Amino acid sequence: MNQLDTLLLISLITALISGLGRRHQLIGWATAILLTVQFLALLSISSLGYGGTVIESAVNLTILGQPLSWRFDGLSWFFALITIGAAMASSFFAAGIWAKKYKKHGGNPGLLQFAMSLNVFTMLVLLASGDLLSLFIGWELVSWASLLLMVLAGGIATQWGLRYIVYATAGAMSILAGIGIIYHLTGSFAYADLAAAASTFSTTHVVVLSLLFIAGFGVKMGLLPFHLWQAGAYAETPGPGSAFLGAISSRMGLYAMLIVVFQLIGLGKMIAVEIPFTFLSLRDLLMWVAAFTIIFPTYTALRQNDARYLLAWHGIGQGGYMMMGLLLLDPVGSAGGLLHVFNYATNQAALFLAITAVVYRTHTADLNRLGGLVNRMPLTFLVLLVGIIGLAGIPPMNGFVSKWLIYRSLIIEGMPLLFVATVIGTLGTILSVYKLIHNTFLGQLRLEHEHIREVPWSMLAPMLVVATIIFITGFMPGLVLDWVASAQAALGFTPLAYTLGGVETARGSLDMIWLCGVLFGGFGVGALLFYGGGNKAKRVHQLDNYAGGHFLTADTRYHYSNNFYAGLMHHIGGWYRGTFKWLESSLISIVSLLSGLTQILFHSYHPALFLLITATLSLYFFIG
Amino acid sequence: MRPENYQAVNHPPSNEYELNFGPNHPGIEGNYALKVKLQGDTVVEARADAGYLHRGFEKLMEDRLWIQNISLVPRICVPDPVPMEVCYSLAVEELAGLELPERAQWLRVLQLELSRIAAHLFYFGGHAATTGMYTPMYWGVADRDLLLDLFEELTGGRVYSIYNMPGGVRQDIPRGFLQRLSDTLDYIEGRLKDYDNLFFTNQIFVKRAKGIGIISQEQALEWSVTGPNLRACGLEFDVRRDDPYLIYDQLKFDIPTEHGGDAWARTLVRRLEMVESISIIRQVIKALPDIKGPVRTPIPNPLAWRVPAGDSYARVESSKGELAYYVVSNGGDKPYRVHIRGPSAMHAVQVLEKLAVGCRVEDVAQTMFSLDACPPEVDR
Amino acid sequence: MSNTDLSNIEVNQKPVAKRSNPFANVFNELVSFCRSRSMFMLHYCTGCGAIELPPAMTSRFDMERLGIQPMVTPRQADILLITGYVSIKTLKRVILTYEQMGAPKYVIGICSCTVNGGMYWQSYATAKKLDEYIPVDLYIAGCMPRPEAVIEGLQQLMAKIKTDEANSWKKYYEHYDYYLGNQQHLFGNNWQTPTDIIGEAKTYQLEGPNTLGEHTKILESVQRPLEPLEMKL
Amino acid sequence: MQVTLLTIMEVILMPIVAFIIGLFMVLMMRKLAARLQRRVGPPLFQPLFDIVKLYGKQTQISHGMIHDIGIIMAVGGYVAAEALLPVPGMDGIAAKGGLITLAYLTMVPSLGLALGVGQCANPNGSIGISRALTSMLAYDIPFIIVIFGVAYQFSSTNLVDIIATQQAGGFSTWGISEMPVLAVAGLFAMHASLGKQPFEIYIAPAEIATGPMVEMGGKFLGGLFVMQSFQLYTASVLYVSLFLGGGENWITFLLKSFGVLAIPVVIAYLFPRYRTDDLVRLVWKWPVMLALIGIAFVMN
Repeated sequence: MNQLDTLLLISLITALISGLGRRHQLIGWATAILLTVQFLALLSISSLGYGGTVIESAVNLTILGQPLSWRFDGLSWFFALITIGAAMASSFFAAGIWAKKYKKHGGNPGLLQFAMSLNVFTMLVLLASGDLLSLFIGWELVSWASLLLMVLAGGIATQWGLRYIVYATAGAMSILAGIGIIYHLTGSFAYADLAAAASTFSTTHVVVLSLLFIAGFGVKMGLLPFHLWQAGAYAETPGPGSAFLGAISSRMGLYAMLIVVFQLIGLGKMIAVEIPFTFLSLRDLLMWVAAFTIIFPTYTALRQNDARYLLAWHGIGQGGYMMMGLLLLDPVGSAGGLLHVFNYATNQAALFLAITAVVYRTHTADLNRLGGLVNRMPLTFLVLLVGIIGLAGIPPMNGFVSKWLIYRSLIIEGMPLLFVATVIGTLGTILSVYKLIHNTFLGQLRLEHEHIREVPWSMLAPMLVVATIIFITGFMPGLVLDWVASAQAALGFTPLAYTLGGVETARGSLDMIWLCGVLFGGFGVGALLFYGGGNKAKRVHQLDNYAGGHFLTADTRYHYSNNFYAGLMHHIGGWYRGTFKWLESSLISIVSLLSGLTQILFHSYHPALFLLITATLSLYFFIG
Repeated sequence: MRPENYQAVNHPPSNEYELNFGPNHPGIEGNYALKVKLQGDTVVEARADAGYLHRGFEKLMEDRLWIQNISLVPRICVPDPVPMEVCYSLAVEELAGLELPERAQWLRVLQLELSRIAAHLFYFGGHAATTGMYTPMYWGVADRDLLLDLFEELTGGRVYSIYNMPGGVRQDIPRGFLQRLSDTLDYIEGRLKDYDNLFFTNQIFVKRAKGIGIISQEQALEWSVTGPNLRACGLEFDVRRDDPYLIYDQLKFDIPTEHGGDAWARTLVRRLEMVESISIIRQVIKALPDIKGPVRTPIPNPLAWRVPAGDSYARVESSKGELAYYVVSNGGDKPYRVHIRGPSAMHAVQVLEKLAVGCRVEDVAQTMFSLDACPPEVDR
Repeated sequence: MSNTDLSNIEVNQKPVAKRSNPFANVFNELVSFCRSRSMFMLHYCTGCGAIELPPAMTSRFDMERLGIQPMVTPRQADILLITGYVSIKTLKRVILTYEQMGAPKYVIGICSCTVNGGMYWQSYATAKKLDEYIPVDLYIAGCMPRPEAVIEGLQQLMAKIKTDEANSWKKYYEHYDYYLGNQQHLFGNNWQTPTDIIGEAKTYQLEGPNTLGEHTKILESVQRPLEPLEMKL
Repeated sequence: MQVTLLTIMEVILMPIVAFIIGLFMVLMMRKLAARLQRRVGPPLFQPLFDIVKLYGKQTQISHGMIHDIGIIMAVGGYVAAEALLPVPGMDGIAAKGGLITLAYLTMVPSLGLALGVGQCANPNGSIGISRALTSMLAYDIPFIIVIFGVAYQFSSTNLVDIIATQQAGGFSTWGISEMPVLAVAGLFAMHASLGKQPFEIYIAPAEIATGPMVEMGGKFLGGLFVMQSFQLYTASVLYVSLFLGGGENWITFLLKSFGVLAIPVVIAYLFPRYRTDDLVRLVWKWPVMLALIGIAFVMN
């Protein structure tokens, strides 16, 4: 019973307690506190985040001659930190007054807490997996646990959840097929055996395995073209749940992909694989997939008129940055990719929580029915502002640092088109987050929102904490780069040489401490000019406004969000039509192809795999 | 009295919002307003809002002597005041049976065409400014000022000349005026090439103006479009030729037409009309020294001048379109009723409202300016 | 209806506290100088005199060499040029626009119509004396005044601003009751602009003994004050 | 410690220098416009008069906290950006930020302005901002390709290195002679970023009554005037640093920066503005194409 076992045990206990006591009033706080205990347990093995050695779990199971093992390394610790952190923020947010209202509207807050703690547990199991079999078990657990969270709201959420599970099952089949092939080739599920055998794989094997795993894990990640389930599924989850899902859930796909594809099969080989009739290697292809994962969902987000959907689409897009950074394979780029996992999780948690707070007060997330809330909910506005600056990757928030690392690496590697693609994504993000903040918090305040107040402190506190983290890790990215470096080491990358303020290299450094200092100095100068020079400004009513000399009247709407970027849409609007429908239909055929392939594998090669299937199914049964 | 409601009301969820063009807006010509409802950046509904310049001209004219009204009428259309005087004078002359001396007729033509050039120079400066191009405006207005100098020399007034009166014009031309006029015309003709390069053939302007605010010929006739706007739809109609007044039937001039019916065609028609007007004035300059005689038929004591009962209708081609006066007299010393048929009322209200729908925000101002409506004349 | 003539009511000249700090005076003088050398005029053609503004602005007379340039919205502008007759409908907008401008603001009445109604003295639709409704700093008479006259007038205004004499905007705050009374007489008692003049007068300590009176009482009785949306926690 | 103190002094001094030069750039712009339009133009200190006058307004009208903060961000963002732009004799913190950071830092003022305008609840302002962001999306793409090309060519994102490399070999190693195609694309992008005709869509007085500035008066507008002079300075000095070898000394530095700025300004007053979608099409077509060709030359 070592510290890792303690952590997993506490996590299990959290899930059990919140599951059993889900009708109790105080279960929300209990879950939140238990999650804090988990967080402390995680901190007790924080040596992993600073270059410590791998911690093996004392639990070792053997199923039919196949050993199952669990362990934690720097990478797992890094992801676990984000997972538990996101869960804590969401859980504290959901525990207080929010729960009462949720209950009044027919929801079951205890169930939400249970689903969340269950998700945390399953994710920890996945993160701790020590071989392919335990990875797969963890994977399936995570898939079904997140389904539970997604369908909580019922109604349209159930439809999205079902759509998700169709995708997830297809992905699982693809993973299963991959594992089957590996077992066929190596005769073992252990990572070490696979890593050793990987160098002997033929090119065909590498290609087939990589594609199978990337497709399988990519489904969870929302990698193009497997992203169509994600936005709706995340957006329709009850508020704090979507914050949690948005922050971390799809990163499990990235984690698994890192373990299997990057670490074990090795990306080095993928560079060598040329795709026939093109100039691209397999890695280039994946990078372009990442680039399109950045661009398409980001510009889909631009079109959304529902704040939650807008954010959820961004979640998909930002996944592309992580993938892109990691595929760059150099210390700078991979650090950027990993750092972005952390940064993005903080941003997305802050944004979803802020939007949930807005929905809590206004009962709508429809941007056409919001506006002018800044005077009523200033702190929520602040959180959202910090979040969007981070998400858009503008200094001084943390999102800028990770994106900077990715840009820098793309320049070093000399990839102009991908560089442009990432920048196009960033610009699209700026456009759509401005639309988000403009249409919720700025502009005309509507009558029905005249008398609303700021959300209570039980909701504000977690939001403000997350916002502070966004700022501090932007100010001193070195704090997180510590952990990123050990995660890089665990993955086998050369760790990034970093400083507290960022990166220092001979030809292009970043020092966020100086930068923030100068930026805030600049703001100080601006404030001095503004408040020091000239008379004090007098606030005026929002109808005291220029309208071509007309008297504005309250009967008319002057605030708009539909087709906000009309000028741009004249140009790119046509591209939205039908693209994704075509994609989805082609996906269905891929799925059926995969399932056929899996069946053949089962029958012809390895009856032993049936055992695995049985094990998984029994797990489904147990949880479901 | 107060239509404005400052207390918040519940808005139904809607994709539309409102934007006010004017009255205090650089995208509107003068003191006039257009209220548009937008979806994204496309206009779905436009309402013209006139009346900011209403002074009650037709009523005021009933209260003044026949001769006093001469000083009132030019104020109806500020950028192009001369046709107002001429047209009113023509109507009164017909009513009173006054014979117009030939020299006065030539002088009136001279003045009308000068005014047309000045109005067009002013117009396309404004049109250029709506598309963000200020240099033609600066140049155009400065060149127009040279014409105003000539007006001043001829009449004593820069803008409102009050030079015409029933029976003729107030005085003959000063010495050396024709030479200076001819020099100025040469200068302006030389400048037209610069304007072509800078503005009329500027590729970005052509791109922006083409296809904006298209009026078909049928629509134009149905909506009472007249003047250059009608000729831009391809219909060759000009009061100067089709219902000649003064000595226009003795002059040679073309009637430029275009077929697009869009903002670009309307601009081009005016550009070509400037050349025609210059050539008309040249003909006048040539003919004028040979035409002798008085410039005015004397009228009886103007303060007690009673015009015989009856009614008359006179129309002229102003730079904006067909302008007409319907004057009724009951034999008194003041008009019994005056009705003014101004071209802008049609262009700025019904045509603009219809053309603006479906337009982009970017093109609303351009549509308005390309119609060259004159708000003071709309409101009167 | 208090139709008293305001032309001989002087602006309540508080003894200008010549501050003991010489730098403060230098600073005040600098600001006055800059005000006089940089005047943004509102791009609002209210009447026929507007036709002589483009010549004054453009290449021939070029107002920009005096630091005068046109601006689009009342918020940005310093001078409001009332270029001719104001119909009742326009007058409402003029008042709205005037109130939305940031002080110090200057009104120039161009053309005879702003002085006494001019040609339209008997028209049913126009307001005759502009300074009954808003304070006017300078009139440029004529129908219409030539660009040279406009520029000459603007230069006179510049001289007045430089010596801190162009203070009519203070009159509006200090005698708000009078102006409001005239406005109410014309537009009816439920007349209200969105701008909170009384509040502004209080904020900037421009309140005079005549700011409040019977007419502002009427205003307060018919309107709900348009309070700015304060940030609430 | 000595170094830090020196850097701090430079960081304080650089924005002041930038502001003064920027004021003269505004003056030059207005003078050039006046000459083209055949008139005299404003006097020497007109930009300063305008700013002092606006700050000296008695009543200031604000639509709320964010309206104020927007202006602070707009000015502050540029003040910070100037510390990253090396001038002769002063490097500031250019080495600690670099080219990419500078490119993103210049978005802070736009975002700040956007926030401030948003709070005004004026549809003209909202349309203006949506157009401004759209045009930012348009011109930043060629701009970012240019930045990539320069950073790749000099294998550094550090502006100090880039300038030093260019100055080392004289004119033949200047960016403009090594990457002429990119330099043209860069000029195009710089012109668009200034928001002058034909890229003036977000100001557009005749359409949306000066867009973002619609509710700005007094010191709010004054702040924007300050921002404008910084903006002109930043755009031209960045171009000079990337392609014209920066400034060897103050004289050449000033000559180059004013000269570069004169090009777009002169072009601007001869053209009307595009419509939003035409602008996007134009910028995504020609400058991007040029920039990509330039990149192809650089990468070989």
